[in-house]
Amino acid sequence: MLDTLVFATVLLPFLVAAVLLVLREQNVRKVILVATAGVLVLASLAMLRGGAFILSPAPLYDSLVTLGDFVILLVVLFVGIKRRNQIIIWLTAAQILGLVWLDFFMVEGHGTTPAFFADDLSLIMVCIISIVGSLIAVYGIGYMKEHEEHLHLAKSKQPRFFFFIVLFLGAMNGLVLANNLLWMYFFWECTTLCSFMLIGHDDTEIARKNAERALWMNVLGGTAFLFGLIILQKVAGTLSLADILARGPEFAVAGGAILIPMFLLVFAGMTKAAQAPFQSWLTGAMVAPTPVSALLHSSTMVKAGVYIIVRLAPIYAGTYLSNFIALFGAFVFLATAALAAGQSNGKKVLAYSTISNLALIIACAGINTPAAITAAILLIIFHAISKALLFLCVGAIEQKIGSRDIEDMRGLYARMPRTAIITIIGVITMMLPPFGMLMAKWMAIESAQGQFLVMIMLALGSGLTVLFWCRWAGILLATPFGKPQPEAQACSVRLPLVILAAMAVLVSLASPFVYNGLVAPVVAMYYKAAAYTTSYGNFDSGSGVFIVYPLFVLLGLGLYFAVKQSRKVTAAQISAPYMCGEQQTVDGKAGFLGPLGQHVAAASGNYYLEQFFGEAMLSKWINVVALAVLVIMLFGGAL
Amino acid sequence: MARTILPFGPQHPVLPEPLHLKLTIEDETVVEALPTLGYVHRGLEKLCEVRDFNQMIQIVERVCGICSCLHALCYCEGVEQIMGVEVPRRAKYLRTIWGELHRIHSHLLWLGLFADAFGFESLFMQFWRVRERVMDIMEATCGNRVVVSVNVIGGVRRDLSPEQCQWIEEQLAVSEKEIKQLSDTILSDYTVKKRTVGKGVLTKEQAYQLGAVGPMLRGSGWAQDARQTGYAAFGELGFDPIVEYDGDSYARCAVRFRETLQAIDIVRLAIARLPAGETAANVSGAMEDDTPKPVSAGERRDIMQAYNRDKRHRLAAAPPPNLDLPAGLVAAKVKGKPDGEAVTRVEQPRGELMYYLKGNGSKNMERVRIRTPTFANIPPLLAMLPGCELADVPVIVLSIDPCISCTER
Amino acid sequence: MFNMTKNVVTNLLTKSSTRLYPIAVRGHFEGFRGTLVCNIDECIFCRTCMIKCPSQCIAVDNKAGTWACDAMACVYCGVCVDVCPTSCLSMTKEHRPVATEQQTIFLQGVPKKKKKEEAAAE
Amino acid sequence: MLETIPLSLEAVRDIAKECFDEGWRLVTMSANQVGEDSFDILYHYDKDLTMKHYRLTIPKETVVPSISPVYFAALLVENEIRDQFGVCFSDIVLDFAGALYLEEEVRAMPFCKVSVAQKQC
Amino acid sequence: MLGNMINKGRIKSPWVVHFDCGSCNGCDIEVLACLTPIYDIERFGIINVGNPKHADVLLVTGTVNQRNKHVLKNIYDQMPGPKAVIAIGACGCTGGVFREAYNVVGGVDKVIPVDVYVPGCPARPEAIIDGVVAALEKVKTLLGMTA
Amino acid sequence: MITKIVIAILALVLAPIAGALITGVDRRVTAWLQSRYGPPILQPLYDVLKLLGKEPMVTNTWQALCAYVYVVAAALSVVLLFIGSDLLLIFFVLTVGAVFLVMGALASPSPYSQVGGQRELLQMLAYEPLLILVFAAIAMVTGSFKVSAVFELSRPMLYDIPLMFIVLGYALTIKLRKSPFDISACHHAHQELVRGVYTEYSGPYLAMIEIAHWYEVILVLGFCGLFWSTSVVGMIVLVALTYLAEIIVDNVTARLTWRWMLKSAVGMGVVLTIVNMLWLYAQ
Ligand code: SF4
Ligand code: SF4
Ligand code: SF4
Ligand code: SF4
Ligand code: SF4
Ligand code: SF4
Ligand code: SF4
Ligand code: SF4
Repeated sequence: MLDTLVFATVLLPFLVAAVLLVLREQNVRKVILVATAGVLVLASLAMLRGGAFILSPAPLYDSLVTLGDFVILLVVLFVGIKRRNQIIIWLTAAQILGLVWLDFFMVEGHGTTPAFFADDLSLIMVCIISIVGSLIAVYGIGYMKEHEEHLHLAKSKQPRFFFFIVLFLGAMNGLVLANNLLWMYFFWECTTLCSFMLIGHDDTEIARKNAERALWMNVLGGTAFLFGLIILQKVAGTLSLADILARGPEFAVAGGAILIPMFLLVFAGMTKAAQAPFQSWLTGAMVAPTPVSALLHSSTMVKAGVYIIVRLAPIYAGTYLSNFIALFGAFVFLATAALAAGQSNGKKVLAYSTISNLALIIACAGINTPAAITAAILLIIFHAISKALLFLCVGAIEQKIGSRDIEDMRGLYARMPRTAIITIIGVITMMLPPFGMLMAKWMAIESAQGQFLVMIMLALGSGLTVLFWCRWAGILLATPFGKPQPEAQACSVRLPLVILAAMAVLVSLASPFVYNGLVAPVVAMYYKAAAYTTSYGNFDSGSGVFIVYPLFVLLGLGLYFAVKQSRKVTAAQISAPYMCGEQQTVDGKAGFLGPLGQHVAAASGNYYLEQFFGEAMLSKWINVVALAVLVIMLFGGAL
Repeated sequence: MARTILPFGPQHPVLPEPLHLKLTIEDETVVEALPTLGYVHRGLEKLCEVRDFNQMIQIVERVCGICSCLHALCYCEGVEQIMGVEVPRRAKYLRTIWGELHRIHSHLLWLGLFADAFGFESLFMQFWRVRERVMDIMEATCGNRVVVSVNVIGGVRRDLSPEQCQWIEEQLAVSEKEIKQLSDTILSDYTVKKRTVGKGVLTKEQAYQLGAVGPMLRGSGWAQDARQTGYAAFGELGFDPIVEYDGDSYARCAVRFRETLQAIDIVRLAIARLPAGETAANVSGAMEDDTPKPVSAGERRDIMQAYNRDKRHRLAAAPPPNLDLPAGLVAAKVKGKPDGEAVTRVEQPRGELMYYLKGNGSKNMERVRIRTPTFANIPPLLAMLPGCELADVPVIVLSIDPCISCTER
Repeated sequence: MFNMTKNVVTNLLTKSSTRLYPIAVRGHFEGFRGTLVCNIDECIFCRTCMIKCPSQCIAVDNKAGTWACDAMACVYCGVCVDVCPTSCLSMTKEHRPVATEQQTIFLQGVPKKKKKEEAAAE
Repeated sequence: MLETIPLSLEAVRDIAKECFDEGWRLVTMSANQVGEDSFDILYHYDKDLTMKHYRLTIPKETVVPSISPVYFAALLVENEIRDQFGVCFSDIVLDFAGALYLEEEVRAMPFCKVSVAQKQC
Repeated sequence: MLGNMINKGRIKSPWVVHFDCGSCNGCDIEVLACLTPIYDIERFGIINVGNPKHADVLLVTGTVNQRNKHVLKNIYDQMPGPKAVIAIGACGCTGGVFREAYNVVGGVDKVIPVDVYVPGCPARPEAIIDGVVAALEKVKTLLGMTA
Repeated sequence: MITKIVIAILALVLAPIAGALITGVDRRVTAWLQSRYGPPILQPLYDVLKLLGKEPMVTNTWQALCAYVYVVAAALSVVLLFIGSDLLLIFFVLTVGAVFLVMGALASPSPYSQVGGQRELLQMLAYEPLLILVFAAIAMVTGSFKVSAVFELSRPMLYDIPLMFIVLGYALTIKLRKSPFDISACHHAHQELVRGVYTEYSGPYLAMIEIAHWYEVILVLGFCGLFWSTSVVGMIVLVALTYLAEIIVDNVTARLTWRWMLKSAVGMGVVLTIVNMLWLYAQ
């Protein structure tokens, strides 16, 4: 049974991907995709029910993985040579050498380390990847059809596209389930390659450039990962994750040496999670079709980065490294929230907010108390859902209105009522109580209590978060009174949207159960204590309390009442906006009678505060500071 | 960058007067300001064809209520010039006194509105509270608070009794003290300076070339004031314009603030030297003999010091003092009809006012042409607005002390 | 900063300067041009006021012996008072009361013509 | 009596430039109808509180060169004259085309005793 | 009960918006003077809200001209009922001295219904206070409340 | 549990009344500071009653919805404060209201309310971090974010974190839209933004917003009161003095711009916090 489940979540996608690559038939592809999605969802849920496990597949697979490693590295090297990218070439070369050294000279007894191991954290990740990822893949069906129509492609590139998408899901599942870090390395490199291919999918000048940037940054992370493994093997004598975690306290006492591989692995995680100064690959990835960005941002790729950091948190708990990670996370949280505030490009806002939230997760890992780790895990869950939702919404909006600029979405409700409302639900679940994201943020801030610098940055950052989300949600509603046009949308686009929106709300509603059933056990396992007790669905930590159900009920009632009141508004009560006495409505557009008796349509724009949050200027400083923190983090231990 | 397009006016709480600006802003920085005028245009210059030249005094006074007296003064001086009427010296002094009282009330009013433009409500209230005292003087001496209607062709319609003169001096002494108490806030408060210093800068060249007048011009470093031409009694009283050099809203505010105090001194000086005699040209009226002699600096100082009394009066619901009205007013008797052209200028609170008058020998003027100070100050305003912050728009607009009703007539 | 504090605190501690109109009526200064009144008995219907009024709001009919003033258009300048040969026009100190509709002061006097007519009749 | 200097149509701009260069400020312009069908336009200049006045006499429907490119401040008064007398000015920097003050209801050039065709020049 | 309280509120809280409809400023500054310490119409619960959407009473000063007549109408239309209009000064009442000027339409009542006329040129602050009080009396009778 | 529910209901009912009276007193004192007589103390109540009786008028349906959500959230946050809940939670619930207020403003196609909305967001950006920092500092002292923990202290917090009280005062000024921070909307009429965020809310919807504002007044004053939690008298005196200081500041400053507000709020907040924390550590 367990075999089957792991097979279904990890290997099956690889196989399906291969089929999709050769398949040219539209409808069959649809069926296969939906079926795979179904299988993935069911398998992941079944696995979740099954609980923790350890599994060693046949030794043959070990060799296959080693082979796969080299194949990927060679492909990357080839790309590097073709693109004449020195960084990629040298880093890949270093990796090949390192891998040879590690595989053939250091690790003895291949196959003795179990390949897979899962605890609740891994299982949560599998669920996120399988469910959210599958929904995105399904959304891709409808999206890509329209996308290719827009581009007028002669020959459909969808087989290649879905090949990488599905492969990606498999690789991610493998990554989070891996116990043998060599296996994890393989999956890690898989995601690097997939993301490179997907970012470059549209094959435009800019897509190629951004894909290349993503590649070198991730290869850098990969290199750090690999050398982390080498040192880890040297220091700990094992590459089994479960082992290392079990011996965590012992390492912590031993101090010193273990922190270097930990730093390297965390660093790898940071590159993958696109933390400053590597944020540019993720924002660059926006050139790819929307499902790709959604996938990268919500359930895969970047989550791999934070997964490894959270995963390893118990090992470096209580060390200076941990403190620096917290500081770094908090800084990037603040910095990228500021960058998001300066953007009017909807996808970029989403991108920066992703980085910002990931940084928050990293900060939580760095704070490294049970409460903080709880926050981190909850953030991973809720962020995946809401962010996937938002990306898919922006994708759908972009296809309809031809722009991803927030300013162009003004009054979207009139044109796409359903999508607009769903987008607003997405935004609200990102920033307001009683939804999960905010609850997790609450936990994060409360757990940061002792560290004031972190606290200050978290406080400033969350202010900025509200700024950029709120204005986005607000302008979607800026419509004149009247019935909006009903909205037509492909079923494969609409369903994922509706399902994700429902999930965003329902999972939040179920947060006490999620916490008790999934999060508390992990935390208890590694930290010997759970952070919160829940009674009547209230989270209580002794130093704070978050009431879930009363809030849901009261705010829900309030909303219901408000909706009822607003329904009472009739057309007779509608008046033109205040225009200093010169209001004039022409073609349903509010405006005023301006100079020379001309009608002027009133226009408004959000403030993007170029002066404070200008991307070019700010990024430079952020990168410098982030780099400095990283360097201090690395050498701090040596001192 | 996202643009916002705003209609600013005609009905807008910071603009007591209707003016429309179409403002285009980017992140609150104004990139374009296009005006619409005409909300107060009445076409009153044309009324000279249906009202005789005496009735026109009442009409031009209502070009603008704030400095109604100076409009009438400028008009009357023009007609007197055309008709060759010599105005008695006492009338000239009285015209000066009322004119300067108008300046005081207008500047206090402006200082209050200016404070309001940057959201300093209590300062607005205080300036207006002080101003009420001047309004009382107006009511007691002219019979109306705002549109005083004292000027007639050939002189003035009202006179001041000695008791009134003394009372005015007392009132002004209190006002002066109260105004000085506010100088600390309007001229050196941190938040006020933050909102005014460097806002709406008009360089010395710009001010000159764009035709700025009044405090706008003097705030940019030009010592030019139509009172230097010596109309009314200024020829005898002497006059030094007040100048500031920075050309920003703060400088204009400082000019007006200091002019308020200066105007108080001028009123005192004029009262102190008020010659006896007729208040209006009269065919029979013989001119008194005392020949004009300019004021010496020492005399001016003495007069000023004499009134720095330390008394704090509060206005209360007590009845107004019962002041003796002057007895035996002689109505102006001026014969003839204006025929010819004249250009006259006076300095209004807002700057230089110019009348071009043309009579054709009938009882109606052929043409009454009014060039008001705000009319001259609007082009500089249009030059100052682009590049400023949205929050500074009211400050800059107010800093020219706009008077749309006089601009458009 | 906070230079205004002294002023506002003084205000707080002293009596407010508000006149509690209409509860306490302060009254107007002597010579205030408040309401135009016409003593119609003295009026000789010479029409001087009508001619000189800058607002052209007086209508005098010397045949019918009426004197009317559009109270809402009168600007209270007092010119008519100055020019009236019989001083039958005057201004009271109180401002004219507000109204909920347009108002015209209409006074019916005895047309002075009668004298002439009487004389003619004799 | 008012001393005025006669001015010809061609010289309007040149004199304006000359005055500008010599440091004269434009006070304003005054228009007035003279006789049946011609207008006086007075240009009032000022320097240190002394004034000089140029008088331009033109028949109706003459297009006068605008001096607003020289004196920006002239734009308002030129537009005003256009409103009230229907005298057209060429090249005003900001042209309100006869609508500075007036709405359609009173587009008949209120200050003209003669009728001038409201031409769009 | 609530109805009575609301009616009480209506009497006690007349928020005004002031529109300068081509006045010579004489009346404007007297309206403004009403807000200031000596007259302080906030005693009556009056605030100058500056926004017709929040106002109950429209104070109009000045003559209506061709350009601002539609502005006046627009502002009036944007006031939610119940509302009252007070015309201030000779100009607001009839057009005052400018009645015959070519660009003048006349008094405020040429465009919108006027509830109270406040004569004067300019109307004194006391007269303006009288005007507001008169408007409230009118509202009171309309609401069937006895003073 | 039962007592909590009773307290909650009492808070729900009494808070707006108290808020209205405080606002009334505020207006009266403001008038005195300006040498005016001032409106009756019950004026805010009259205003709201009147507004409730006005004809509803909106630019679109969303505004109505947002106004009601705002008032619900504001009420809820007060209730949470009075039942001794978590400070951060209260703050987040307060944010719900603020966000909906802004969304309502942004939902109207009116440039004034749009600009007001943007500025309100900037105000939130300025005061939110300050409040979080204050709460964090409180948690430093009490060891918990729970309001109830504050009442277990043996001496007023003001001794330990006096500078944070100033930070709170700063945040309060911004939140209550008092000068110099009446930037997004101001209580007095004469602003370049007309009424900013409130421009398009009118009649009953404006009444809702006023009521929400009363709740907020109680809430922020409640926060102030926490600093002298050991005695009721001390609490009242502290709150009264703070509010008086607030009104005086309102009357002795000009309105500043949001740029200045952002810089000064963040700069001053961070510096004062750090100083106070260092001091606390040093103890
Ligand atoms: S300048 Fe202004 S205040 Fe003075 S008379 Fe002209 S319109 Fe009135
Ligand atoms: S300055 Fe002009 S706009 Fe302002 S109050 Fe005076 S007259 Fe009105
Ligand atoms: S009063 Fe004199 S000017 Fe007037 S109509 Fe009689 S005679 Fe003519
Ligand atoms: S009756 Fe009326 S319209 Fe006629 S002249 Fe008198 S005031 Fe004017
Ligand atoms: S007071 Fe003036 S406006 Fe009134 S009737 Fe007499 S002359 Fe006419
Ligand atoms: S001027 Fe005097 S006497 Fe002659 S009509 Fe008028 S009121 Fe009568
Ligand atoms: S319409 Fe053209 S030609 Fe005529 S005045 Fe204007 S700019 Fe000159
Ligand atoms: S009534 Fe008099 S003061 Fe009022 S606006 Fe008209 S002319 Fe001016």
